[in-house]
Amino acid sequence: MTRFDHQPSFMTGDEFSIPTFSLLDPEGVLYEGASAPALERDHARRLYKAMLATRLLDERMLAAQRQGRLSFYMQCTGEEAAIVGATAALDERDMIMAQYREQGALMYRGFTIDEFMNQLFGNELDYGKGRQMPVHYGSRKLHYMTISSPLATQIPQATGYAYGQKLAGDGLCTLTFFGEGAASEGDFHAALNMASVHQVPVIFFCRNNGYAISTPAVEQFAADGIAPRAMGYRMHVIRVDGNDALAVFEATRRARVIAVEQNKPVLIEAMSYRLAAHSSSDDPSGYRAKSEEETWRLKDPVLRFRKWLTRQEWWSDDEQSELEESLRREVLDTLKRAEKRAAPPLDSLITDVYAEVTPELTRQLDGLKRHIRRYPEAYPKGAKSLDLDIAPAASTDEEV
Amino acid sequence: MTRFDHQPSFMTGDEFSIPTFSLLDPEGVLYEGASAPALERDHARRLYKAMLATRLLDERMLAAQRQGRLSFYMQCTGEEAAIVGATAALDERDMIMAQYREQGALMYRGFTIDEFMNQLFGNELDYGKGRQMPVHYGSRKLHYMTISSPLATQIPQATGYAYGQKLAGDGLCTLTFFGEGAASEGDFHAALNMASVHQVPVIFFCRNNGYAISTPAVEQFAADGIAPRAMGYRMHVIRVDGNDALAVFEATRRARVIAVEQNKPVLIEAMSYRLAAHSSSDDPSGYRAKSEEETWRLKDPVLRFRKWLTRQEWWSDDEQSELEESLRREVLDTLKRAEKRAAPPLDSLITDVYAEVTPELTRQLDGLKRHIRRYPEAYPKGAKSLDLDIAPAASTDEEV
Amino acid sequence: MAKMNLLQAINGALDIAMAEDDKVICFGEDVGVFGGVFRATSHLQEKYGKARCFNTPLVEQGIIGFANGLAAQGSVPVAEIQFADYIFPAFDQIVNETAKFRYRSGDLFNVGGLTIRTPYGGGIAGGLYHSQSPEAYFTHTPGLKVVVPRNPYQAKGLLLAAIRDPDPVLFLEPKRLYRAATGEVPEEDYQLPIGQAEITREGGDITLVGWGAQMEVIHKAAELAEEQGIDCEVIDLRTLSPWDSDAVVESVLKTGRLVISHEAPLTGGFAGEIAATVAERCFLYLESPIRRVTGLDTPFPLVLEKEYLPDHLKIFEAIRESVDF
Amino acid sequence: MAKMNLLQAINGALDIAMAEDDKVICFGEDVGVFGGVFRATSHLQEKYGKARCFNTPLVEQGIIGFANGLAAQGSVPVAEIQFADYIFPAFDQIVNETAKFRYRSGDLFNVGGLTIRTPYGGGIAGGLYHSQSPEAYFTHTPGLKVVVPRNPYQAKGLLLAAIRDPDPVLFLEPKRLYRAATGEVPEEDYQLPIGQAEITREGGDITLVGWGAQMEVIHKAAELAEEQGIDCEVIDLRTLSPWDSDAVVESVLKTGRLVISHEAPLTGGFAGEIAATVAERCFLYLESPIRRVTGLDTPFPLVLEKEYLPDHLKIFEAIRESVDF
Ligand SMILES: Cc1ncc(C[n+]2csc(CCOP(=O)(O)OP(=O)(O)O)c2C)c(N)n1
Ligand SMILES: Cc1ncc(C[n+]2csc(CCOP(=O)(O)OP(=O)(O)O)c2C)c(N)n1
Ligand SMILES: [Mg+2]
Ligand SMILES: [Mg+2]
Repeated sequence: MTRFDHQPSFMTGDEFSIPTFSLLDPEGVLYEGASAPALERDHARRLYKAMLATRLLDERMLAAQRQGRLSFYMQCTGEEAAIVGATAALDERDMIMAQYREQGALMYRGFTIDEFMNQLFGNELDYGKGRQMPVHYGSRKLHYMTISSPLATQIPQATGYAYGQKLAGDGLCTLTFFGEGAASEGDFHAALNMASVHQVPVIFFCRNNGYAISTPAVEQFAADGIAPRAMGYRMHVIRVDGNDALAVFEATRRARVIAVEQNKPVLIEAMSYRLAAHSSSDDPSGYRAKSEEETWRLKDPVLRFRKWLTRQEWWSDDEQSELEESLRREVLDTLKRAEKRAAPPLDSLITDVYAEVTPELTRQLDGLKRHIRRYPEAYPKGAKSLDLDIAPAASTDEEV
Repeated sequence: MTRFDHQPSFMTGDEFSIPTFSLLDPEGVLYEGASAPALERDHARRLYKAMLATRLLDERMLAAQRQGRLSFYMQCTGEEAAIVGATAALDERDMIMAQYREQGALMYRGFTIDEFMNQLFGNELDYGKGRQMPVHYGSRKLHYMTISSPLATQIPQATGYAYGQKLAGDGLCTLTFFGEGAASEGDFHAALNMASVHQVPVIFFCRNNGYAISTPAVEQFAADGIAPRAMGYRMHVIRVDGNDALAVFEATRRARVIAVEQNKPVLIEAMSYRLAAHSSSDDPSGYRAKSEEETWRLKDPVLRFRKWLTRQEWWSDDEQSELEESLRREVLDTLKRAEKRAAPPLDSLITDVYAEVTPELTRQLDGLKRHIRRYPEAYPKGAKSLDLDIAPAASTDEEV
Repeated sequence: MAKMNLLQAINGALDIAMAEDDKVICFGEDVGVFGGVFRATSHLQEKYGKARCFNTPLVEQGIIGFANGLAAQGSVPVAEIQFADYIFPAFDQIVNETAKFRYRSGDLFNVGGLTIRTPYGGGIAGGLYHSQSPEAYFTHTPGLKVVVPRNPYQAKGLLLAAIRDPDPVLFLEPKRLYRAATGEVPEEDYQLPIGQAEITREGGDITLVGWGAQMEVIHKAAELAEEQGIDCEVIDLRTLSPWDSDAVVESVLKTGRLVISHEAPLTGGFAGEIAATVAERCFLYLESPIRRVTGLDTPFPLVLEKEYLPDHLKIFEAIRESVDF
Repeated sequence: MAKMNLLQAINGALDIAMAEDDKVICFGEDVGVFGGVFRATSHLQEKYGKARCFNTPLVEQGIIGFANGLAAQGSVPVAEIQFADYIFPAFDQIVNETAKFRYRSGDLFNVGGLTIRTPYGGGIAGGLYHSQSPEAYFTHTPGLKVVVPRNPYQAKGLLLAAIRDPDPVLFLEPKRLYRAATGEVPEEDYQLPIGQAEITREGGDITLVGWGAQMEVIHKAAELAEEQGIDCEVIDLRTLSPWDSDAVVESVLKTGRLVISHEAPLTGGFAGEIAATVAERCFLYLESPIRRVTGLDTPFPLVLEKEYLPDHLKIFEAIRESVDF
C-alpha cells in the first residue's frame, strides 16, 4: 500500500483545492448547471422566516443594548443563511451544540421570542436562571445545548454526544457550530480526530466569517480555510457559500446522510462574513475597513434567499411587510414584559451546583440571608426574593 | 481566487497520496533512480557510530534494568536511523526538543557515556540533579532541551523557541521529535498552526513507529499517517522511510534549508517501528503479535546503513567488532562507576524551584534537616548528604 | 468475600457497573485490549465489546470533552486519565465544563453520569511526572466531587457509588497501593457513601486526618504514638469535595488537637482548607496549633523521594509536638 | 507623575519594557493591531513592529507553549490570556511546564523571562466565564510567582518587576479596576518589590488581608469599622506566591485578629492557606477565630452577582463579629 518515491519532494496542500459549493447567485437565481435541492414550499418558507426573525431580533436587541436596557448582545447578522440553512436540514431531534452566534437555529426550531427575552434579561423565567450572560441560550425540548463561553469546548463534546447517539441507535446525529477562530483551539483537533477514529455521526459546522474579534482569518491560519484540515483525519468535507441558504441546506442534508447512515463525521466550512461587530462591546472600526463590510453587505444572505423564494412565488412583498411588522411588535412587547420580570430567587445562587444542595452550601446561603436581612437596601434583588421591604430609593438600582 | 462548484461533492483526502521517500533498499543498495545525498565519509561514519552506540547502550541498560540496577529504561531500538539521520542533517547549534526515545541524537552530538549514566542513575553528577526518571536527558552545551514527560508539550515550545531564533537572526532552527501518539494532543495542532502563521524555522519530526504504548496507529487516527495534516496548515511536508538513515538525512537536510532560508516550518513523518517494548515497564505480548515484530526486525535500520557504508568501503567488519567491543566495555565500566556515586545533596530538594531559594523553602528544608538528624537511619541519602553516621544496616537500602 | 488487591477491586467495580447498565462506557488511553497500563480495565473489552470499552487517541482534553458530551447525552462514561499528572490538558474541560454544566444550564443539561478515574501519588520512583497529588486543584472547583479510596474494600464500594452518583466524580486512585494493598472484598455489588468521612481508629488525645494512600502512613504513625501512650483518633476523609467537615470538627472538639497529612505541597494544599475550617469552628477547643505534614513546596523529586514524602516518622513527630505543646 | 487609569499604567509598563529591551515580546489574542480587547497593548505594534507585538491564533495552550519555548530561548515573552477564565486550556503548559522547567533541568534551562498577564475577577456583569478569580490554582504550584496589583501605581511598578524577574510570573489584573481606578503614576521606569506585602493602613485592633480589586472593598470596610471605633490594619499581599507570611504574622501578633477576603469560592481558596498558616504561627495570640469573607462555593453568577460578592458590608460584619467574639 505504501507508495515509495526516491526523489525528495515536499508537498504543501497546494496540490489540490477545495471548491466552494453554491447554488444561488447574488440575485437569488440558480447557477447554471445547479439543481435545486428537494426543499418544499413550507419548509423553505419556515427557513426564510427564521432568517428574517433572527435579523430583526438582532437589530432590536442591539438597539436595546445601546439604550442600556441590556448588558450585552451578539448578532448573527450576515450569517443567518449558514445557521438556519444548516438547521433546516437536520432532524428536529438532532442535537445542536453551538458557539454563541447561532440564535437562528433556535429560531428555526421554534424558541419563542418570550424564551429569548427571558434569557437575555436573566429573569425568573430564564431556563438558565439568570446565571449566564445574554445569548447563552439552551433548550432541552428543542435539543439545543446551553451555550458555554469557553471556546471550542463543545466540539469534542459533540463527538461524545454523537457517540452516545450511535450506541443508542436512534438514527440521530449531532451538529456543532463553531467559528474559524475557535477551530484553532486544541479541542478542535481532539474532536475531529476522535470522531474519525471512533466513527461518530457528527457534523462539524465551521462558520468561517473572516474574523475572531479583531483577528482576521489570515492571522488565524495560513492555509486555505479550515476545510483542508479534514484531509488530515480522512474526514468527509465540503465547503459551502455560507450566504447561500439553499447550498448550505443541501450540503448539510447530504452531510447528515453520511453521518447517520455511515456513522461518519463530516466537516462543513461555510464561507461568510460577520457583518456586525463581534459583540455589543466591540467596535470593528479599529481593525477593519468599512469598505470591506460594504462589499459583504451586498451579499446579504437574507435578501438572496428572499429573492429566490419570491421567484418561486413562495413569498410576496406583502407577506414580508406583514411579518416584519408583526415580528417587530412582538419583540418590543415581549422585551417590555421580560425586563420587568423579577430576578431569579436567591436560592438559585446555590442550586444546580450539585444535583442536591450540600449542607455547606445551605450554611453559606443561610449566612447570606441573615446578612441581606440586615442590609436589605444593599441587595435589592436578594431582598425582594426574601420578601423584605426596602426603602423605595434603593429599588432604583434595578431600573437601569 | 475562490473556485465555485455547483455540485455538492465531498472530499476526504483520498484525492491525493503522500509517498514515502526512500533511498536505500533493505540490502543497503541505492534504489534505481535515487541519488545519494552529499554525505561525506567521516560524516557518514559518525552517523553510523552513533546509531550503533545507541543500540548497544540500549541493550546494556535494559539488561541493567532487568537486573534491578536501574528503575526504568526506554529503548530507541528500531528507530536509530530516524533519530540519528535527522540529527546528522542539522547544524550542531540547532536546538533539539525531543520526546524521550531520542538518545541517538545526543549520542550523535557527543553526549558521553558518563553523561548518560549519571542521568540514568540520578547521581550527584546528573545535570538534572536526580529529579527526573531515567532517560530524561538534557544538555545545554549540546543544544538538547531537557526531556519532559508530559507528551507533546515540547511541540508548541519548539515553535516558540524557533521564533526566538528567527528574531535573533542567527540562521539556526529547532527540530522537535514526537511520536505519532503524541501528535493527537491539542498541543500538536497549536504548534503547527502557530508555526505556519508566524513563519517559524522549525522542523516537526514525527516518529511514526506504529504504537503509542499498546495503542496501534489505526486506533490513533483514521488518516494515512500524520503527514496529511500538514496540508491543513499549508505546511511543507515529506514522508520518509524511517529505517533508511540516508533518506532521513536527506529529507531533514532539505527541510532545514526550507526552515532556515524561508523561515517556514516543515513536517517530516518518519515511518518506522518500535522494535522493543514501550519501556522497561511494558510487555508488548499483551497487544501485538511476535510475527509483526519479526517482519520489522528484518528491516533493521542499523544493519541497512552498515551495509551501505560497507559497500562504500567506508566501514569494515573489523572496525565493527572493535567498536562493539570497546563500547560494551565503556558502557559497563561507566555503569559501575555511576551507580556507586552519591545521590545529589539534600539541598537539591529545594534549589531551582525559583532562581533564588525562598525563605519558606529554607524553613522547610531546615525542618527536614532537623528531622533527618533525629532519624538518620530512615533517610540514608539525606543522612549521607548531612554527613551523619548511620548504622550499617540501613545503608543496604541504597544497594538495590 | 475474596482477597483482592486494589486494582482487582476497581476492575470488579467496573465489571459490575458495566454488567448492570448498558450505558456505562469505559475508555481512555490503552484501556481497550491491553486493559490499561495498570490493568484496571482488564477483560472489560472482551466482556462488553469494543463499543463499550475502548482505547482513545492520546489526548486528555479530547477524552474529557468526549466524556462530557457522552454524559450530557445520558450515557454513563467512566473515563481514565493514565496518570493524574496528565490530567492538566483536560483541566479546562473539567473545571470550566464538567463542573459548571448543570449550574450554567439551570439544570436543563448535566454531566452527572461522568466519573473520571486516575492514579495519583508518589512513592513509586516516578519523579515529577508520575507522582503528583493534584486534589487541591479540584477541591477548589464547586460542582465536582472528589473521592479517594484507601484500600480495596473502599475502592470498590466508593467507585460503584461514584459511577451511580448524580454528580460528576473525580476518582483518585492511590497507585502506590494498586498491588501493595490487599484485603477482603465482597464479590457482589455494594456501595459506600460519598460525602462521608470515616473514623478508622478511635482515640481521645489527638485527631489525625488524611485520605487515600496516606491513611496507611497515618495509621503507622498512630501506632508509634500509641507506644508513647498517645491515643490517636484517625479519620479518613474519603470524599474531599464536598468534604465532611462536621466529622472532623466533632472529633477535634473532643481531642483538641489536629494533624493533617497529604503528599501534595504544603502551600495551597487541601490541608490548609481543613486547618482553616477547623481552627475557625473549634477555636475555643484547640489545645495546640493544627499541624500539616505534607510534601515540600517543590515539584516532586525522584532520588530524594524518601526525604520529600510525609512519612509516618514525620507525622509521628508532628503528633508529639502537638501533644507536647 | 501623571494621572492614569490601570490600563494606561500597564500599557506604560509594557512600553518601557519593550523600549528598553529588544527581547521583550508581547502577544496573545487580539493584542496586535487592536491592542487587546481591553486595549492594554495599544500602540505597541505600531511602535515596536509586528515581530514584537502580535496577534496569535485563538489557542491558549499554544500561546503559553510558544511563550515557554520563547523564554527558554532567552527572549522575554509577555503573553496575554484574554480573560483569566480562559487560562485553563493552558493549565498543563503552566503547571507542568512553566513551573517545573528550571527544577527538572537542574537549571540547565529556565523560562524565567516569561510573564503571563490576564484580567481576572467579577463585578462587571460577566457571569460564570468573565468573572473568575483563579489564583488559588496557581498558588498551589511551586515554581510560579503570582502577582496582583491593586491600583495603577502598583500595576506599573509590579509589572515592570515581573517582566524582569528571573522567575515566571502570573500577573493577574483586576479588570473591574481597568478604567475605574485612576491615580498618580510616575511616567518613568520604576519597580516595586515582588514577594513583599504592603501595609496600606495601620491599625491595632484587627488585621485585614486581601489583594487586587478586593483592596478597595476592604478599605471601605475599614472605614465603616472606624466609624464604630474599630482600628483596622490593612495588608495588601501583592504577591500571592511566594507570599509574605511574615508580614501578616507580624501584624496578627499585634492585633490578635484576622479577616481575609477574596472573590474566589471559599473552599480551597487562598484565604484558607493564609488562615491555616497564621492560626499555626499566631496560635497563642489569636483573640478570635480567623474569618474568611469570600465568594460562595458555586460558579460565579450573573444576575445575583451583588449578592454573591464579598462586599464591604460582608467584610464589615466579619470585622464586627471578630471584634465582638
Ligand atoms: C477559550 C476562550 N478563549 C478566548 C475567548 C474570548 N473570545 C470570545 S469570542 C472570541 C473570538 C471567536 O472567534 P470565532 O471563533 O471566529 O467566532 P465568531 O465570533 O467569528 O463567530 C474570543 C477570542 C473565549 N470565549 N474562550
Ligand atoms: C500528556 C501525557 N499523556 C499520557 C502520557 C503517558 N504516555 C507516555 S508515553 C505514551 C505513548 C506515546 O506514544 P508515541 O507518542 O507514539 O511515542 P512512542 O512511545 O511510540 O515513541 C503515553 C500514553 C504522557 N506521558 N503524557
Ligand atoms: Mg469568526
Ligand atoms: Mg509511537
